[in-house]
Amino acid sequence: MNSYNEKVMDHFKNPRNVGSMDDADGIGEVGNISCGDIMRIYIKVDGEERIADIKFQTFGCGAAIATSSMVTEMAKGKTLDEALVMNNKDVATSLEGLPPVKMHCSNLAADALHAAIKNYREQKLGHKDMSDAAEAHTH
Amino acid sequence: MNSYNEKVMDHFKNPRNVGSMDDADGIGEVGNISCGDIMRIYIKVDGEERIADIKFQTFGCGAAIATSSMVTEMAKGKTLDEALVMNNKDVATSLEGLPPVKMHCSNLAADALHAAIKNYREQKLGHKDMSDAAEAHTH
Amino acid sequence: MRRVYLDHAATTPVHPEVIAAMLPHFHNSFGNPSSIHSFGRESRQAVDEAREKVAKILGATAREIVFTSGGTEADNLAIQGVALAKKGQGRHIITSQIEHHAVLDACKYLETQGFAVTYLPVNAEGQVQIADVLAAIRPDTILITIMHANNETGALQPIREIGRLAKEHKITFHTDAVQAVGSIPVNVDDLGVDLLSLSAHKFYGPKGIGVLYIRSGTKLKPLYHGGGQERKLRPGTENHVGVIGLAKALELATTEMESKQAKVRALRDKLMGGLLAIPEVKLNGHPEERLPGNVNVSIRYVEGESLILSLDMQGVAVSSGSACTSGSLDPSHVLLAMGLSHGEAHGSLRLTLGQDNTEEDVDYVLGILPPIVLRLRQMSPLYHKR
Amino acid sequence: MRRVYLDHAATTPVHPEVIAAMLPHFHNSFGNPSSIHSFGRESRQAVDEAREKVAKILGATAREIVFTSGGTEADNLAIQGVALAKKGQGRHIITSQIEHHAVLDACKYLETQGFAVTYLPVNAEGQVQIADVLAAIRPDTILITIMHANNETGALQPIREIGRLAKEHKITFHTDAVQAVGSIPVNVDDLGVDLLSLSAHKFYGPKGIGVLYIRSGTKLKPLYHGGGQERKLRPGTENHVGVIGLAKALELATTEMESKQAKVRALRDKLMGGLLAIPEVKLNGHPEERLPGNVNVSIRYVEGESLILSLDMQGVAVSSGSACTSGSLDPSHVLLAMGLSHGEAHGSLRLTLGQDNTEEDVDYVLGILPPIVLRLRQMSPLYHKR
Ligand SMILES: Cc1ncc(COP(=O)(O)O)c(C=O)c1O
Ligand SMILES: Cc1ncc(COP(=O)(O)O)c(C=O)c1O
Repeated sequence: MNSYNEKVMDHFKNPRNVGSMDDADGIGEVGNISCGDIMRIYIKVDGEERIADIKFQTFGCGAAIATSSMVTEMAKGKTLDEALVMNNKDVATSLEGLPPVKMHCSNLAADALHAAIKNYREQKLGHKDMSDAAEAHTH
Repeated sequence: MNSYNEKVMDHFKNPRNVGSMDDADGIGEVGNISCGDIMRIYIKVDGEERIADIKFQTFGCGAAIATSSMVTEMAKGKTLDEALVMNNKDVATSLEGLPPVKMHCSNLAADALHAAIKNYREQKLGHKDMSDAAEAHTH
Repeated sequence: MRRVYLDHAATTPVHPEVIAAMLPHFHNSFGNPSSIHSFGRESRQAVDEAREKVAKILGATAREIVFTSGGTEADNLAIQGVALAKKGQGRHIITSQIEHHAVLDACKYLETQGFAVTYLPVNAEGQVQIADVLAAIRPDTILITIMHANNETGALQPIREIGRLAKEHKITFHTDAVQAVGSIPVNVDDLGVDLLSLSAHKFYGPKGIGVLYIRSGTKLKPLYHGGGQERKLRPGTENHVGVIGLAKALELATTEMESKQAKVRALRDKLMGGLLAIPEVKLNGHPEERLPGNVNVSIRYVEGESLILSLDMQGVAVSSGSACTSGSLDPSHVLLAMGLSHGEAHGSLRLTLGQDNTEEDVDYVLGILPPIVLRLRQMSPLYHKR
Repeated sequence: MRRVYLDHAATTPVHPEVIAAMLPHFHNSFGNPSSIHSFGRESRQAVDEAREKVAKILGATAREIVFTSGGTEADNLAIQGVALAKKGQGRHIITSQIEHHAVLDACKYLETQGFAVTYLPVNAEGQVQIADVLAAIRPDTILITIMHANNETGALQPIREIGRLAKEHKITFHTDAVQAVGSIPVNVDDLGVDLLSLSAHKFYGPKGIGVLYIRSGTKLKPLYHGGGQERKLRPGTENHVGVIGLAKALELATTEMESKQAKVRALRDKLMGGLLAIPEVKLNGHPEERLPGNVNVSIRYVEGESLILSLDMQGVAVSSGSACTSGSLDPSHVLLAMGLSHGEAHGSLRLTLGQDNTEEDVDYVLGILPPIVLRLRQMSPLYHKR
């Protein structure tokens, strides 16, 4: 592993928006235990389809925690469509880069956000209930 | 190469009986230039077939010079038959040992002595004249 | 900030007396040991003395000691060297699933060269079973290579028993003793090994120097070729400073070893006890048959790299078998071979104590770790799901 | 007694500034560069900086620098590594008769593995002829390996021209620059080499550390396997102290190289002149196209080891191409390849100057050598026969 830059370490030390939400409008989870990274993101969506509040829980390495934290900061206040445009690479860029080996395996936070948005939309359409959605793993 | 012991170095620094003899009774030469060692031994034999005087000339490494010096000391005063019993190993032993790699390639001084004795005896028998004998290389 | 180094299995600081022993040879007695002038002879003598010293400590003769550039090279020279020398007699090798990558990857390479390799499993405590070794032996087995002590769990392997078996079956036996040497007594005859690897930087010596012990009569071919040094088995201008440092370090480590290691073990037991008192923490490896300085635990619901980073922020250096610390996707092959789940393996923490650690070090770690674990657990979705 | 070291081609003392650069890393910044905690990161950073420094000096990029345990390993990794990687494309290698044993013996080993090797002759000055290289190229030639400067005669080889030829024919080109680096400017693009070996102890760095430069895109397989360090080409815990020392030594050697080497050359020319003034002494190697510090002469009627010992008794350290200094029966393969007779080769003397030598050193040697030569000649049967 190469070492993390200061910005990454700042997000690792003081992660923004850690926690869960009892009344989330959408929950997304990606990763799996065999890879060593699991990220769960909770969103609260307002009437204009903006992300009014966002929280995360992550099991994983420094990069996993920092990207989770970063993505919550980036997403807050964005419309869902804006949030869907953001990808994992954008998150890494906002963190001023990640060590090369981390670019693939622990840089999944945008995916978790997208999963949360998908979960929200599916619920709105009434396709699924929340407890199922939370189990929907990608990766 | 391992290093030489003190006794060898003493004979290298202060070789005994260096030189040639204009009136030698026997001359022996062994070694050849491609191996890097050439030893020539001159002997003067008295009426009792004893080695009354002995000199050597050597082109070669420290071991070649030290063994040449040693063999002249050991031979001086011995009868020819006594001298013929001495071998290269005895010379090395009298020097309290030689580095292993030197045991074979530069430990030929007893051979040179034997060649000188042979040359002396051949002359006495009138088989050969001296100038030929000096060219008789072994090894 | 207090700095506490608990990663002695990764490497150790060079002992001040070792530095002092090496220093004069950098600039004053610097000759090439192969040179015949006095500068060279001084270096040759220093190398010879070091070789004698190492041989004596291991119960070997000087001719059986070959200096290498470290443990990785010693392992490869042993394994590839025997394979090259004996491929006419057979092409089967026995090793274990928990070897260091230097051994595993050398074996994997040989598989691409037409050799067959049996990777023995281990039990839940991380130990090779002698019955498995016996069962794996084939008529064409030319080499058994099993490590003396595991680098992650410290688990000691039944080397003596394997040595006896190998001898019975006339199979060359190598042990990677890189972690053992300097921590526990190692004698080549007692162990019955033909080949043994060690590396100075694991016992307060310099990096870049190691030894392959080669029992006289063992067939082995060199991996590279050149000036004929080290009986042609490992050519190249001798790193005489490294050799001197290795010998000094080995001498220091094995002098009063028992009392030194008893101190380390006592600290380790205190640390282990404290860690196991944290809820949902379990010990990895055998509780007793392990290196005196080694603790390895799995801390549920948290991931190893995050633990390392959090401890590092407070000055404590440890390591983990988490995949995230190695750049691969799979966590430690050693922990998986012991039957740990991926989660347990990702959440493993290795703390390895050394001779300079103190009771205060242990107290400090036991003080800061629980809140770190709690914080990371609270961040973890797994903890909330449980 | 005055001690004069004139064997810098064999090895050099470690420069005090190099020792100073290394010292803190033995005990304070001692971490394993692969560890992710702060102790490890400090070492990693030091290794990275050293790698950048070395790359810059050679005109390479950091990724192209692989640290090895010295010149012998670098040569073997280059030669065997290319052979392993390219054996599907061809099995012919071109080298010269005057290479160091690390190259020659690696090539001889490959001959036992089904490779064909052409050993190019040299002219009377000890230089490979470019026409011979061209003539030796075959459709199945996969590697040319020709040294930059010879270790016995200092003779410089036409590396640039060979580089151009190799490129034209798309053949991988390695040069053993162990003697050149630190004495003359070495730039990998300027030379047109794909692979280049160097060794720190030849330029006031520590023993046991070297570099193989590997141009990006060059196909090469590792010789041993393990933890993945050095991009898997040379695994094993990094000898970070050695790496730091190598980089510092290279930096020092190449700073104001021209003026430093002009001083060495001036001393060398004085020494050479004085030696050639002794009757029946002849120069070996090219009079100008040689390393600045190298003198190699043959002194008729005397044998090299005796000369070395006699000089050593008076404090002067030199070397010889005599067989008696190597334990083999044949004198230097380099001198024989240049057409010297056995007698001339046995009577050769190599004096290699370094940056610390002074005019007084040269005067001292020129003062004591003639009587030594006379004494040995008077002892020599050849002198009397002449
Ligand atoms: C068990 C074991 N074998 C081999 C090695 C490799 O040794 P080195 O780092 O000296 O190459 C190590 C340490 O890295 C080890 O712990
Ligand atoms: C030309 C040349 N190549 C290779 C080497 C081998 O280098 P090392 O001694 O670092 O293994 C040397 C010196 O011994 C040398 O002079």
